[in-house]
Amino acid sequence: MKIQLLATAFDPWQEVVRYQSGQPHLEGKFGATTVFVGTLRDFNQGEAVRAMTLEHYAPMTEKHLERIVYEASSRWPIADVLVVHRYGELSPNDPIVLVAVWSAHRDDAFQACRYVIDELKTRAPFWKQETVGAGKRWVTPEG
Amino acid sequence: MKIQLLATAFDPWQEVVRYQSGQPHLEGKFGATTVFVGTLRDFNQGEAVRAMTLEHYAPMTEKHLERIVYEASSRWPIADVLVVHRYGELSPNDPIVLVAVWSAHRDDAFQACRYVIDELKTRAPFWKQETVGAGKRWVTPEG
Amino acid sequence: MSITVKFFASIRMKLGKSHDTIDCKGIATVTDVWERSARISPPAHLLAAVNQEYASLGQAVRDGDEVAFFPPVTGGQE
Amino acid sequence: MSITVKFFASIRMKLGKSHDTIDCKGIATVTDVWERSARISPPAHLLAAVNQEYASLGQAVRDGDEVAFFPPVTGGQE
Repeated sequence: MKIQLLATAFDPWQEVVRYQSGQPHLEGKFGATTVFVGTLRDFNQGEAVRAMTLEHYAPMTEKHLERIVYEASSRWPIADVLVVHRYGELSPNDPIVLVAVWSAHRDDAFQACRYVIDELKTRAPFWKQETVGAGKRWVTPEG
Repeated sequence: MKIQLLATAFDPWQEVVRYQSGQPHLEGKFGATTVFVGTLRDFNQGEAVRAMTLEHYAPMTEKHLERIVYEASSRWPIADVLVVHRYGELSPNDPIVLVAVWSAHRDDAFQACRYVIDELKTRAPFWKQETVGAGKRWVTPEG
Repeated sequence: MSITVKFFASIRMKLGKSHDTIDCKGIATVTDVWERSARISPPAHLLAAVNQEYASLGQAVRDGDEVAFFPPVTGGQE
Repeated sequence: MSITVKFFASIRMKLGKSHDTIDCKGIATVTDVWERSARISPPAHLLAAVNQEYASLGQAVRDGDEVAFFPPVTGGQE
């Protein structure tokens, strides 16, 4: 299990490959991998987004991501989990978050991956500020 | 949208990167990517699996995968879909199937990805024959 | 004036052939195709397709059709 | 004998500070911390955490605690 918070851009697919190849215990033991990648779009609520600043409360984020991953691994029989989340200055098309779950079975992999990303969105203390044409605006949970 | 049937081993993460980078219409337009990868385990029903032969009825498989992808793109607003499926001789740890869905929103990406892999498993004419200690055995749908 | 017949997986191995071509004379349904080509009683859980579409054993067939027989599918992944 | 206070996102910008340290004397609850450090009425939808755990505004605080104030979170992805 690994949780990583990054200040700079990352390639989610490369992270999956790198992490998986560093886990010999997975070799031949998982039948299913489900991956979710959230990416910064260049539009939101009808406006062009030129950049985004992602602020976070670092120690609280780490604590809650660890707890969410622990909850997922208690609820579903999963072999491994990788979570990577960006913070700081992002450009459109930049990956924001990666959640990868390895499991013996498809249904467990899907459910655990969905649980982690849904809970992360609700509980992890991140705040988005978008740079739009007119300046900067804080994203609201409804947005 | 792309559907590919392959007789030789493939790297699913490389396929995702290659496909995505060849789709300029996606750039900045998708917020969510959900990927499912099915991999051959080295065990099944308590027995070590040394190899697997995946037989398919090629024209029927292509027709039904196309229809399943079309159904998914009619039900959910998705930006793109990539499906890659192996056939022929596989070794443990070989990827069997990749389903990748790009969408503006997380929920649509998850639901469409899940739909494609679930329907594929039920409707696409593939048959697995495992090489186990005692010889070869056909996998049954319950297995 | 013929029907192409295909057999897959355990059905193919049981019959010892992967395909066949039969005269369509006297053939009305999928079951008729099975009886003419397989010459054994259909196994439990036998599935069929006509022109790559799933079909019941009672479905009508006609000249030029491709009729396939196979066991339940096991693709995808657990 | 002090409490560390942190402010994030729009709350941080509104108050013009990201952190503060206050004497814990006379401080019983999260609301007391807000009043002493922010000196304005709490905005709608204000969230709080005590030692990195979500907390209600009425929750008790004690010497050495870290109390944070922030708007609803907007992480993850749409």
